[in-house]
Amino acid sequence: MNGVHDMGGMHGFGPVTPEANEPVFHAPWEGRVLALRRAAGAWRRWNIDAGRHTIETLPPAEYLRLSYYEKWFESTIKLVLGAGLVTQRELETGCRDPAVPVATPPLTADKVLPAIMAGGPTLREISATPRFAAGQAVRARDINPVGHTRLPRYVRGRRGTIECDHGAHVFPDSNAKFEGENPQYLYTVRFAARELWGEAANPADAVYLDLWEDYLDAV
Amino acid sequence: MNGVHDMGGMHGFGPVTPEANEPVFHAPWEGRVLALRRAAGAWRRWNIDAGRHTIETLPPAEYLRLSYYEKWFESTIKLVLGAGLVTQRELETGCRDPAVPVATPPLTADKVLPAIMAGGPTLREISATPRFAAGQAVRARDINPVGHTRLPRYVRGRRGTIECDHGAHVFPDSNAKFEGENPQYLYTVRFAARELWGEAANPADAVYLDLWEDYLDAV
Amino acid sequence: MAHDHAHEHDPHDHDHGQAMPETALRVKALESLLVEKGLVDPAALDAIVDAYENRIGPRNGARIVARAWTDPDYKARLMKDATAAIAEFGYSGAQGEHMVVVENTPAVHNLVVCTLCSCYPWPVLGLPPVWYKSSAYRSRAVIDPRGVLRDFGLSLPDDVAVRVWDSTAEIRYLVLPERPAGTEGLGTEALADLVTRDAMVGTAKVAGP
Amino acid sequence: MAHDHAHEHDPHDHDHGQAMPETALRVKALESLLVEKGLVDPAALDAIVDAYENRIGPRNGARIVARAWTDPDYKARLMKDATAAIAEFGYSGAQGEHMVVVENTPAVHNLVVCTLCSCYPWPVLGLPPVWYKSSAYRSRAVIDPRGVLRDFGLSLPDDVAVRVWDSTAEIRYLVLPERPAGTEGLGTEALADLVTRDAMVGTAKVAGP
Repeated sequence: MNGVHDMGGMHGFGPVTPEANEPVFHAPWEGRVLALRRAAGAWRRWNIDAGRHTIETLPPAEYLRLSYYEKWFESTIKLVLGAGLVTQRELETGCRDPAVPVATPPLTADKVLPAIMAGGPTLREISATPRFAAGQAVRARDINPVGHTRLPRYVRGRRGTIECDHGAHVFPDSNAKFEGENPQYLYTVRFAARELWGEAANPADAVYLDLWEDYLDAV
Repeated sequence: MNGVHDMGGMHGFGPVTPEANEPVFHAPWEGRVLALRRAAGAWRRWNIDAGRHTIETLPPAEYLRLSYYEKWFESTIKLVLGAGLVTQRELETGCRDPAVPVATPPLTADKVLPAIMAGGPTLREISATPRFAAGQAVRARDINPVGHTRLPRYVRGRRGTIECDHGAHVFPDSNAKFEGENPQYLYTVRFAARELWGEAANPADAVYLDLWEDYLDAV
Repeated sequence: MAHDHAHEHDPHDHDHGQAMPETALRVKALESLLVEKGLVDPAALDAIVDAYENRIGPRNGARIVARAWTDPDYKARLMKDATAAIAEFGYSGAQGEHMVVVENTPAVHNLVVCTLCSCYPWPVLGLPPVWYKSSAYRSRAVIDPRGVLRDFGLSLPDDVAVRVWDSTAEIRYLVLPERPAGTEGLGTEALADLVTRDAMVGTAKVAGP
Repeated sequence: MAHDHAHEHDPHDHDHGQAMPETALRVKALESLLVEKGLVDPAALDAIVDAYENRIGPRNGARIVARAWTDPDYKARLMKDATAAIAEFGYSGAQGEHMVVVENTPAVHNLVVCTLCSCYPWPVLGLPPVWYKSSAYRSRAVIDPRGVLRDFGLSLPDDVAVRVWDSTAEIRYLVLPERPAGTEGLGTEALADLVTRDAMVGTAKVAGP
C-alpha cells in the first residue's frame, strides 16, 4: 500500500536527533510490548509480513504520532484479535472468557534464546533459475497494490542495475495475505541517486534495495 | 517540498464520506479564521504561495490530525508573527504592545465584496514565447525542492502531452520565497493513468495537471 | 444520492472541526488582538463571513450550468473563455480568477481535485465541503477515481473515460454535467434547482426531476 | 562525536515513548489477559526482555569489526558470507537471518536505513535506537544522506561516494567501518571498545583512541 509508512524521500520531519546514552528501553512497558509480540507470535497465527501490514494500516495520523513501541502495541492488539487468540469482550473487560480452556504457552523461558538464535529464515529452495544476472539493467515496476508490498514508491518506474542475487526468498506481498510464500529470487539493485532524485543529487551516490523478481522488468 | 500534504496516490485514508446538508461552517470560529486570514492578508505582507507553504510546513502528524480551518489558523499565526504584525509576546499575553501605534485596517467592510470580486489574478504578460505547443510530448522533471512547489511527486519523471497553454502565470516556487514572480507559461498536461499508476489502471483514464515551464522537459 | 450516505467518521479525523473549545478561544484571542492593534476591522470580518455564508455558493454554478444547457451561444462562450462567460453573471474573483469548464458527455466523465491543498472554484461553488478537503479524497481521486465515485454511489462503465483535473495551479475547474432526460420543458431556474454542487465537482450526475 | 548532540525533540514527536501512564496500563492489562489465558508464559517475557537488555547489543557487532580488522582470513569470510562468519561468534537469528557486510573505504561510505519500517540487524547491533526508527531518519536517509550525516557531525567530501542500503527485504546490513590510524598496537578487545553502534550503521566514523 502507498501508506504514510512509505516515507523514503519525504521532507518535513526535521533533523535527526540522536540521544546520548540511550537506554535499550525508555520505560519497562516498551520491553513488555516487544516480549508480548514475540511470545504471542509463537502461536504462529500470523507471519512477519502480516504483522508489518497491521502497523502500516494504522490511521496515518496515528502512525506518525505514535512511538515505535506504541505502534507495535496497537498492531499486536489487532493481531491477537484477528487471530482469535483473544476476543473483543475479553480485551474490554480484561477478564478471560471462562468457556475457553486455559492454554499452554508454546514459548517457555528455556526456549527463548534458542528461538531468537534460530530466527525465521526466509531463504527457500526453488527450481526456477534467476531471471536476472549481475550487471543487468532493470526497471522497478509501476505497481500500486493496496495490500502489503516491499517495493517503495520512490523507486517505482526507475532504472537500476542488478548487483547480485540472494537466492529465492519468501515474497511478502502474498505472504502478508496468507496466500502462500511464493518464494522468488531476491536481488540487490543499485539505483543512481540522480535516477531517483534528479540532477541535484551527487553523481557518485547510489541507493541499493533488495527487490523481488516480481518487482522488476528487464529494460 | 516532498511533504505529507503531497498526498496524490496515497492509500490508507479510508473511504470518502460526504456529509448530508453540510453547513458552510461547522462552528463560528471557522468563519472567523477564514475572515482573519483574508483581512490580515490585506496588509500584503505575504502572498498566496507563501501562505500555502506555512500550511505545508506544519509538523506532518499535526498536518494530518488538524482540520482544514485548524491548519489555516495555525498557519495564520505563523504568518502574522513572521510578518511582524504581532509579536510572540503579544500573542502570549493577548495584549498589544502599547509602544506600537494603533494601525488603520486596510480592509474595511465596504471594500470586502470588491476585494473578493477582484481576487488575485496570476496571469502576467511576458515577452518570451511558449517553449511547448499543444500535442507535444513532455516529461515532468525530477526535482525535489525543499521549498514550496506545485509539481506533485506522483507525476515527476512521467511522460505527458501538452493539452494547451494558459499564458504566463506567477511561478509559485519563487514567489513563495519572496524571490519574485518569475512568470512563465503554464500548460495543462495530460498524463495517461497507466503512465502514472501502471497497467492496472483503466486505459481510458487520464489525469490533467497545470504545470509551469520550469517543471517540464521536452522528450 | 450522494447525500444519503451515513455520516461516519474515523475518531481521528477532525476534518469536521467540531469546535474544540480551546481552538474557538484561541481564535477569539487572535481576533481581539488584531482588532485592538488596528490590523483588522471587525465589520470587515463580519462582511467576509456573510459573503461566503449567504452570497457565494453552488447556486452560482448551477445558474451557469442551466444557462449553458439552454443557450448554445452562451455554452460556446463558456467553453471558449469560462472566466469571461462566468463574469457575465457577476461571478468573479478570489479562487476563480482563471476558470476552465470541462464538459461531461456519455463518453467522458470529469472529476476535480486538488491533491496538494484543496483548491476549489469559490466564485461559482462557494467554500469546499469537508470531503473535498479530506485526505481520503485528495489522495485517492487521482489513483482510484472510479473507487471514489463508487463512494458517492456512482459506478461508471469501464468504457467511459475518467478525466481527473488536479487543480494545483491557479486555474480553477467547473464540471458541466450532462443534462438529464425529461427536462426539455424546464426553464433555467427550474434546471438550476436540479444541479448539485457534487455534480459540478464531478462526484455525481444530475438526476432528473 | 555524534552523541554530543543536544537532545532536542519536537513536542509532537513521541518517538522516545515517554510512558504515557495510559499506555503502560494498557500493556499491563494485555499481558495479564494473555497470561491468564495461558497464551504467554511470564517467565518467557522476562527472558526476552533480558536477552535484548543484557545479551544482544552493539558489542557483538564491534567484536566482528575488530576481528575483521585484525584477521584477513576472517574478513575474507565475512565479506563472502557474512551470515556464516558472524555465526562463528555465536550471533545469529531473529532480524539477522541473512547478513551482508558492506565496507567503508576512503572512497566509499555506506549508510543503512529501512524506509518502510525500521529493519535493523538485531543479532549484531541489538534493538535499534530511536533516531533510527524516527520519521526524520527514514525519510531523509535515501534522498539526503549527506545532510543526515551532517546531523551526526560527519561532513563527507563530494568525491566520496555514499551508498545507502535501504534494507526493506530480509537481508540485514552491517557496515564495516574504516580502522582508524594509531590503532596498530591494539588487540581485538581494545579495538572493539572503539567501535560504536553508529559507526556500524554508517552515521559515524570510528575515532582513534
